[in-house]
Amino acid sequence: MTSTSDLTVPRKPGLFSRLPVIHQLRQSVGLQRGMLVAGLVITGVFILTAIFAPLLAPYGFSQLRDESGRFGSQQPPSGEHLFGTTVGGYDVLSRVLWGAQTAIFVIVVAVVLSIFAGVVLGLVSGYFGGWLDRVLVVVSDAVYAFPSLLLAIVMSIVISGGRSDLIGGVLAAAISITVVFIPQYFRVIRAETVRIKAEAYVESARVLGASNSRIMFRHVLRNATRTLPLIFTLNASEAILTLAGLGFVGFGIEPTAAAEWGYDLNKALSDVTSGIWWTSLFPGLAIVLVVLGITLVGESLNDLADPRLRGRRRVAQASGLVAETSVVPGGTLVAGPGGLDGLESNATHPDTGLETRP
Amino acid sequence: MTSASTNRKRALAASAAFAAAALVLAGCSAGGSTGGDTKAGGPITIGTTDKVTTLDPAGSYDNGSFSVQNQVFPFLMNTPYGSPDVEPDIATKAEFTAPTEYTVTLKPGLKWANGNDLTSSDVKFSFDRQLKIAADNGPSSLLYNLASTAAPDDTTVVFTLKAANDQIFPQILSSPAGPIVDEESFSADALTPDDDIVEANAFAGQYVITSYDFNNLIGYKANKDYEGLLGAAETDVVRVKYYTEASNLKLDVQEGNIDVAFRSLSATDIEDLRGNDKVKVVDGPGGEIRYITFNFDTQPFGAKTADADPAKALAVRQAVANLVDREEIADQVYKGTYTPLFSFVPEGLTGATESLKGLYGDGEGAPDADKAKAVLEDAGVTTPVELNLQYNPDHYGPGSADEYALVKDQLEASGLFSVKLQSTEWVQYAKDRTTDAYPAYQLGWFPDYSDADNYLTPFFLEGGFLKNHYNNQEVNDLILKQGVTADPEERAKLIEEIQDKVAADLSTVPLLQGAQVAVTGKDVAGVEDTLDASFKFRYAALSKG
Amino acid sequence: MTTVATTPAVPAGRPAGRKSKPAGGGIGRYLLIRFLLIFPTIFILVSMVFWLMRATGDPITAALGGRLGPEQLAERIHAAGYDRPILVQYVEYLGQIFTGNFGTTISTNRPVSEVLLAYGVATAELAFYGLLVAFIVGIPLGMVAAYFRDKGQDALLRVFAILCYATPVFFSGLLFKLVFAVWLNVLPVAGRATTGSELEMQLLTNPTGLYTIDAIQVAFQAGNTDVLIDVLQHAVLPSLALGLLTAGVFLRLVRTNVIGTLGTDYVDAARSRGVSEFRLVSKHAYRPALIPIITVIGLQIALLLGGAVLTETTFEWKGLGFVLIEFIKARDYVAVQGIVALLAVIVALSNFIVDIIAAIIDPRVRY
Amino acid sequence: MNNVLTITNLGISFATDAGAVKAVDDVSLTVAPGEVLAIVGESGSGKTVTAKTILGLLPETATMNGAVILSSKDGSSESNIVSLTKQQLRQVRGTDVSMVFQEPSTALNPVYTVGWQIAEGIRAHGQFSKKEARVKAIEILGRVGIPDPETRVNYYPHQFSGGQKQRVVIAMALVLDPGLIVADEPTTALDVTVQAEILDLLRRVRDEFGTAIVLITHNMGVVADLADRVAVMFEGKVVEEAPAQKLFSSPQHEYTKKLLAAVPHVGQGIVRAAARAEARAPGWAEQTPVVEAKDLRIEYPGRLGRHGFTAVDGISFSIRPGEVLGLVGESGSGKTTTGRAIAGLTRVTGGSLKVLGHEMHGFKEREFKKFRSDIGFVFQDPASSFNPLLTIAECVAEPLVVHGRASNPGAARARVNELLEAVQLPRAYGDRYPHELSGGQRQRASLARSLALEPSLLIADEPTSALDVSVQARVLELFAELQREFGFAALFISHDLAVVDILADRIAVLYKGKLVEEGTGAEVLGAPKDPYTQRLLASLPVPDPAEQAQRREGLRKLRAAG
Repeated sequence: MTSTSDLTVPRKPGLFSRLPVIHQLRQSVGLQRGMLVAGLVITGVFILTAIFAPLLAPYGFSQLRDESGRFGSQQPPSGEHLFGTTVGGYDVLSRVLWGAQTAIFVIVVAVVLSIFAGVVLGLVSGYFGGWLDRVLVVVSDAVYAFPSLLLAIVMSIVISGGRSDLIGGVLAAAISITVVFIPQYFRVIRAETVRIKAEAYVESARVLGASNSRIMFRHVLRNATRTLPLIFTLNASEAILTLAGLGFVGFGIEPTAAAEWGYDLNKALSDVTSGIWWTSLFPGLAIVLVVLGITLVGESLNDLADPRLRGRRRVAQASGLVAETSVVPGGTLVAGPGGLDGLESNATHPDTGLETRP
Repeated sequence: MTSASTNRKRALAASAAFAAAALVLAGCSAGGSTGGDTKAGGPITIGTTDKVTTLDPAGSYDNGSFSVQNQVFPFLMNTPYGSPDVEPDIATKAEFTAPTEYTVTLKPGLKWANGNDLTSSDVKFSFDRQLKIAADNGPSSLLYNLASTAAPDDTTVVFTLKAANDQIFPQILSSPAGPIVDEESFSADALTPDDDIVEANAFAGQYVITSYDFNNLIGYKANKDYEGLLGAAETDVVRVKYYTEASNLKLDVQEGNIDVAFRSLSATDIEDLRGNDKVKVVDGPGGEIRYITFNFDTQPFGAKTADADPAKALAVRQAVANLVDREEIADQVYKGTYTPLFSFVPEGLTGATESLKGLYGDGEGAPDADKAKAVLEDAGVTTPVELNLQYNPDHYGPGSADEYALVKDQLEASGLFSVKLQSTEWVQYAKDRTTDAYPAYQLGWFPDYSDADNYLTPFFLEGGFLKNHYNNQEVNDLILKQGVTADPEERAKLIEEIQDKVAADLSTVPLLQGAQVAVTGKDVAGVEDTLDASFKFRYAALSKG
Repeated sequence: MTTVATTPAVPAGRPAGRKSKPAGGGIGRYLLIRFLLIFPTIFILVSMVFWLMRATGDPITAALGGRLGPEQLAERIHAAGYDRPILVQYVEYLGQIFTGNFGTTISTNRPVSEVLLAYGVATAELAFYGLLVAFIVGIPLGMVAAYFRDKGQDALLRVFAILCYATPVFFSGLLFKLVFAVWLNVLPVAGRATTGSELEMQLLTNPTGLYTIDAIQVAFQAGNTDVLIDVLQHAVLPSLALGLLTAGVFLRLVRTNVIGTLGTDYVDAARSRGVSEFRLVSKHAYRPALIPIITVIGLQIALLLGGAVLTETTFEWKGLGFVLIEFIKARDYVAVQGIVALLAVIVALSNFIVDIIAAIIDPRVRY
Repeated sequence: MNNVLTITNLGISFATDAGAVKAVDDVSLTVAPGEVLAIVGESGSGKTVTAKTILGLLPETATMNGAVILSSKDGSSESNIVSLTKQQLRQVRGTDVSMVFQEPSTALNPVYTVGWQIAEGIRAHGQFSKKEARVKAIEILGRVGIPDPETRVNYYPHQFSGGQKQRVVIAMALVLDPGLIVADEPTTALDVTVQAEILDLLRRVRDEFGTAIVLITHNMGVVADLADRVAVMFEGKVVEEAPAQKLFSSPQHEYTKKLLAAVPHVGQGIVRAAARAEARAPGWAEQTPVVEAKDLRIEYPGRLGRHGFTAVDGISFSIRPGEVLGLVGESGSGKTTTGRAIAGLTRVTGGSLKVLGHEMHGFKEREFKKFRSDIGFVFQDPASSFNPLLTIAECVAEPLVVHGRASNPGAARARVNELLEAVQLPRAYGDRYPHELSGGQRQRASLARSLALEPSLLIADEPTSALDVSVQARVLELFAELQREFGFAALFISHDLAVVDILADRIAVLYKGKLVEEGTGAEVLGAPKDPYTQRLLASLPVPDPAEQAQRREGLRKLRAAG
C-alpha cells in the first residue's frame, strides 16, 4: 500500500501532451481516435484554407473577369473554373475557398463574445443564486425558446441596420449569433458552477473565509470552464449553420465584401431548377464538411471527457503493472474517476441520504 | 378565435363549392365548356410569386394586390388591350366639363356580382373612403389633386380637382387608387377584411373571386355581368396559385402543373425555359425601371462636400453614364428579362425617348471609357474617383447584388473609379436614402399608371420623392406644363424635351427596363394580348385550347 | 440538489441547467409551478420582440419607402402613431396582450388570431411529420448504435447523425430538389398539395387546415384517395429534410443515454440474471434513458420550429416560420409579436407537457 | 460433492488511461456447495474483478486467461466462464450463479416494478407464463422477508427502504435457485444496523437454500460474521486462504496480519481517553467551550412550499478547548449537518450555537470571517476536497494567503513544507496535483491545510470513511498525534463507533436529528443506556468469528426485546 516512503512519483506528462485536444488525441483509441483524427484533419484543412485562401483561390472572391475577359455567368465546370461560375459570374471554387475565411472570422468573433458574456453571467448567476439567478434563468430559457435563426435575423437588422459590408455584415452575423448562444453558455456554465459550488474544495475555501471573488475566480471559474473546448467546437458548428442560414434568408454579407457560403446557396436556389448543380453543390458541401469536421472533434472530446463513453483499447495479457494504489488515473480533463476505480469502488459510505447540502 | 375563423372558412368553402363543383365537372368533360355564353376554355391555373397584402383597394399599394384588384373591380378609366393610354371602362364618357371639374358618365344598369346596383354613388363612396381612410399602406396619396367627388345622379360622377386641367387625372382613375367598390359591402371608414369582401361577392370586374385562400390559392370565375371596356373573359375559371419561391414556380410550369407563370421567374429559369419545348416564353414591354440616383449634395464634388464643384460633380455623373454597359448587365445578370434603358420614360409609353443613347457612351448604347476619361479630365477631376455606391438586396429582386457587382466592375475596369459597394436591408435603406446618407444609390420604380408623367413628376419635379437635391427650374416648368397640356402630340413633345434636359443633368442614370415575361404551356393562348404597356396582366385574355 | 432520501442514480445526460425534480410528493404543485412559469417566459419574449422590432424600423417605410418622400412617410407614420413615445406604445401593447387581443396585422389587415390559426396548422403538420421522421429514424438507430458501441456500425451511424445535423435544411432541400424533382422527377418539392387537391379539400364542410386530416376526410366522403396520396407525397421531402435534422440529434442523444444506462448497476444486475443483451438495450437501458431524452425533446421543439422556418421557405410550405420572415421584413410589429407569442406558448407548453410525460415514465416522481 | 466454483490460474488485465493494468494475477480458488467464501482485500486488490469474472460481467476492455469452472447446483453440468459464448453465458447467469450488488438503490431499475424485474429473470430462463412468474416472484419476496409481498410486488424500487431494496436484490438472485451467489460488498452501502439484518438474511440463504456464497468485502467484521473460509487478496494475488476461524486466530501472511491489526476495535480508545482526562489541568472543565450548542435546530427549507426537513432537532452539546468530541450516527442522523453548521456552511434555524463565542444563529459572513482562521475543516471525500487545477502546495497555502499570512502561494512555501512534514508527506509532494496522490495522502494534505493556521477548532467530517482500513489506521494515528501536538479542540464525525472510540474524549450519538446519548467512551460504549445506542453497538460486527457469534446472539435478544 501507499506510504510516504514507497510511492514512486508518477512521471509528469510533458506540457505538450497536457494541452487540450493533444491530450485527448493521445488518450483516444480505435474508432474514437479515427473519428477525432478525421475531425481534426477536416478542421485543420478548413483553418488552413481560411488562412491561405488568398494563395489557394485562383481568383478573388469578387473577381468577375481576368485578362481574357469576363468569366460569364453560370459557366459549367471547366479548366479555367474547376467548379464553374455563379449566376453573378463569380468563380465558384474561389468563393468556396474564400468563404472559409468569412466562416472562421464569424466563428471566432461569435464564440469569443458569447463565451465571454455567457461565462460571466453563468458564473455570477450560478454562484450567487437568489433572485438574480432566477431572473436570468427564466430570461435565458425564454431566449432559448425562441427559434435561433429568427432571433438572429432580427438582431442582425437591429445591430447593423441591415448593412452588409464586410465589417457590418460579419459583425452583425457574429453578434446576432452571440445573442443566440449566450443562453447556452450561460446554462452550461451556470450548471457547472452550481455543481462545483457544492464540491468539497469550494466548501473548504469557504470554511477558510476566502472571499467570494477569490472563490469564484480561483476555484470555480477555471473548473467550470473545463468543458469549454467542447462547447466551443459544438457551437462553432452551430455558428456556421446560423451564418449560412442568415445568408440563405437574405441577411448575408454583400458578395463584393466577402464570400459567404449561405449567401451563395441563396443565389444558387434558382439555378437548381434549371439543372445547374455546381453553384449550390460546392458551397453546400463546404458547409457540411466543416460542420462535420468540427462536430466530429467536439463529439470525440465529449466522449473522451465522459468516462462512460470513452473507449479503451484491449490489452494483451500480462502486460503492465498490477494496480497498487488508488491513484486516479487520467489527466486533468477527466470528468470523473475512470479506469479501475469504476470497478473496484472504494469502501465509501456515501452519506447522502438526509445529510443534504444546501 | 377558433369559431369565428372556422365560420368564415365554412362560408368561404360554401361559396367556393359552386365554382369548384363546376371545376370538377369541367375537368370530367375534358375541357368541354360548361354552359353560359362565355367563350370558356378549360380552367387555367396561373402561378405567381406576387404577394397580396389586402383585397381592399384602400389598404394596398403594391403590385400583387393591384393585379388581383384589376381582375375583379371595375375602373372608370382603363387601358384597352395593347395600349398604354386610358379610355372609359365602365363609363360611356369622361371629360373635363370645367377646368377643375372632371365628369364621368357611367353606363346605365350596371350591377355588382352580388346583385347590388353599381351606381355613381358607389364611385363617390370609393373615392371618399380612399381619402377618408388614408390607410398606412394605401394609395390615397395618388389622389393628391382630388378635392371632392359628387354624384348628381345615378350615372354621373363629378370630380372636383384642386389644380385645373390635370391631364394626369384620367390616368389616376386607372391606378391603384381607382378601383370602384360596393358601398353596401365595404366599410366607409375602415379597411374591409378580405374574407368579408369575398363573402359579399362585391365584385364587378371581368372576374369574381369564388374561393380565397390568402396568398395560397385564389379561384376566379368569369363575371357575366361585366360590361366594360375589356369585354368578356376568354376563360371561365381561373385559379391563381401563390408561390414564395420562384424556383418552385418554375418547376411547376415546366411540369405542366400550372398553365401560366407570371411574375417573377428568375432570369436563369426563364433562360432555361426558353430552351424547353413544352412551354413557351412570352415577352412584353415592362413598366418597371432600374436606375442609379445621385445625391447632388453628397456625391463626389456635391454641394455639401468639402470640395464642392457642380461642374466636376456633373462630370462624375457623366463619366458613370459613359461607363455603364447596360447590355452586359441585361445579358449576364438578367438574361434578357430586363432590357437596356436609355431614358427616364420606358420604351412603349407615349413620349418615350432614348435621350442618353446619343449623349453618352459610343452613341450606340455601348460604353466608352475614353469619353468618360475625357469628361473627367476636362472637368479637372483627379482619378480614380472614389464612389460609394449603395444598393438594396431584398426589395428589387435577387439580381440587384449581381447587377451592382457588375456596375462596380464596369466602373472600376476603366481605372477611373474606385467603387465602394454596400448593401442595406430595405427599411433602413428607404430611410437612409432620404437623409443624404447615400451619395449614389440604386432605386427602382413600378408605375402607378402607364403614363410618362408617372416617370417624371415624382422624380424630377422639385420636392419629388427622390430627395436628391436636384432642382432645375426649366425642368420643373416643363413638367408642370405637360400635366395640363390637353393636346396629346404637344404633350408628347414636352415630355421628350424634359427627358433630354434631365439626360443632360443626370439626376439619375437609368439602367434597365424590366420586360414582362410570362411562361405558359403550349396550349395557352392570349398572353401576348395582355403583356402590354398598360402593365396590367389580365387573366381574361388567356385561354387554353 | 437532491432533497429527500436516497435518490437513485439519475440517468446520465440530464441536460445542464435543468432543475432536477423533487423526488416523491408534490408533483402536482411542481407541475403547477412549471405551468405558471410559462407566463414570464411569454412576457419576456413578447417584450423582447416588441423592443427589438421597434428598433428595426416601421412598417410604413417598409411598404412605401420606395414610392413616397420622407414627408409623406412621416405623415403616415404620425397618423399611425408609431412616432409616439415607445414606452406609451409598449404599455398600450401590454394592455392589449393582457386582454387577449392580438390585434390586426398591419401589412395585410388580417386578424392575427386568424393568421396564427391559418399558418399554425401548416406548421403543426410539418412539425408532426418532422418529429415522426425524427422518432422513427433517430430512436431505433440510436439504440442500434449503442448496441454496437465503438464498432463499425456505431461509427457509421454516428457519422450519419452528424451529417444529418451538419446539413442545413436549405442545402438538403436544394439537393432533394435537384435529385427528386429535376433529375428523377418523382416527388413534388413545393407546396402542401397540388392545386386540384387543395380545391377538393376546400369543398369539405369542415376543413381543418391540416391537409392530412382533410385528405382523409375527402377519401372517406368522396372515396377519392388521390388527394390523400397527393398530400402525403408533398409531405415526404419537407418532413425528411426537417426530420433528419432532428433525427441526428435524437440518434446522438439516444446513443449517449443508452450507453450511459448500459453502464449502470441495474443493467449489470439484469445481465447477471441472464437477461438477453437485446432486452438489456430495449428494456432496461432504453426506458430510463428515455427520461432525459424526453426532456431534451422539449427543448428540441424550439430547434424544430427554427428548422421549420428554413424548411418552410425551401419547400413552399406556408407555415408560421415562413410568414414570420415575411412579417419581419414588412416590420409588421403586430403580426410578429403575435406569432412570437404563439411560438413562446408552444415552446413553453411543450416543455410543460414533456415534464408531465417524464413524470409518467419515471415512477419516482409519480405518486 | 463437486465444488460449485473452481477458479484456476485466473489472470485479468485492463486497459486504462495510464496504460495496461493487471488487476488479477494467477488466482486459484474453489467454493464448495453451501459454503461462504469471503474474498477480502482493499481497493485495487482485484477482489471485485474476480467476483465479476465469475458471472462473465467484465467489460470489453478486459482480457483474461485461466479457467473459471462453474457447476450447476445439482452438479449435472459444468461450464468454463472464460470460454463461453454470450448466449451460453446468458444461460448460466441466474440459474447457476447470480449476484448481489453493493448499492441496492442502483442495482434495481427505477422505472420497472420489482415484480416485473424478478419475473423477467425467471422468464429469461424457461417457459413461464407471466402469471407463474409473478407467483414465483411473490413467493421469493416473502422468503427474503418482505412483508406483504402480494402488494409489494407491484412497487417500484424507490418505494422500498435501503435494507428492503437489498432484500429484493437478494430475492432476485435467489429466484432461480442458483448454486452460487456472488455478493459484492452487499452491506457496504447500508447502515450498520441494517447491515446486521442483511447478514442474517444471507446466512439464512446459505442455510435454507443451500446456496454457496462468494462474499466480496473489505470489512473484517462482516467476514467474521458470515464467512466459512477466507481468501485474502492483495495486489491481484491471493496471499492467504484459510478457514475463517483460523485466519483470525493465526494469520500467516504479513499483509493479513497488518490488515487485521489495522481494524479498529471498540474499546481501544477507552484507556487513552481516560489518561487524557487525567492529564487535564484543574479548572479545565470550567473554561469557555469552543463550541456550545443549545437546543440547536437546523431545518432545510422545503421547495415549492412543501414542508421543510428538520435535519437537527434540538440538540445540546459543548466542546471545550483541546477536547475531541466524537459524533456518531447513521445516515440521516444530522451529524454532518451539525458539523457544517459549526463551520458556517449551513444556516442555523433555531436554538443557539456559539462557535468561539460567536453566535451562529443568524450569522453574517462578514462578521464571522475573522473567526474562520481559528477553524479547520477536513472533508469526507479526499478526491473532491482539492481544486484539481492547483498543486498541493497551492492548496495548502490557500488559508495562509486568504488570511494575509502570505502574499502568494510561493511565499508560503516554507510554511507549507513544514505542514507537509507535520502530516508526514514529503515536501516534493507539494508540487503535485491532487489526482497524483492516493486517497490517504490527499487526506493528509487535507489535514495539513486545515492546520495551516493552527486553529483552535477542527471539524473532521468522516475523514477516513473513504479510505482503506490500513490507510485509515495511519490517518487516525496521525490525527491523534497532531491533536496532541497542536492541542486543538475537535469535532470528529463518523458513522463508525470503533473509529470514534479511538480518538474521542467524549462521544455523542445522534439518531434522527436528536442526541440520544452523550458521555465518555467508557460510558457510551461500555454501558450504553439508550436502546438505540445499544442496538448500534450490538450491530457492529467485530473481527473475531467466535466473539461475533456471541454478539450476534446478543443482538438477536436485543431485537426480540425491543
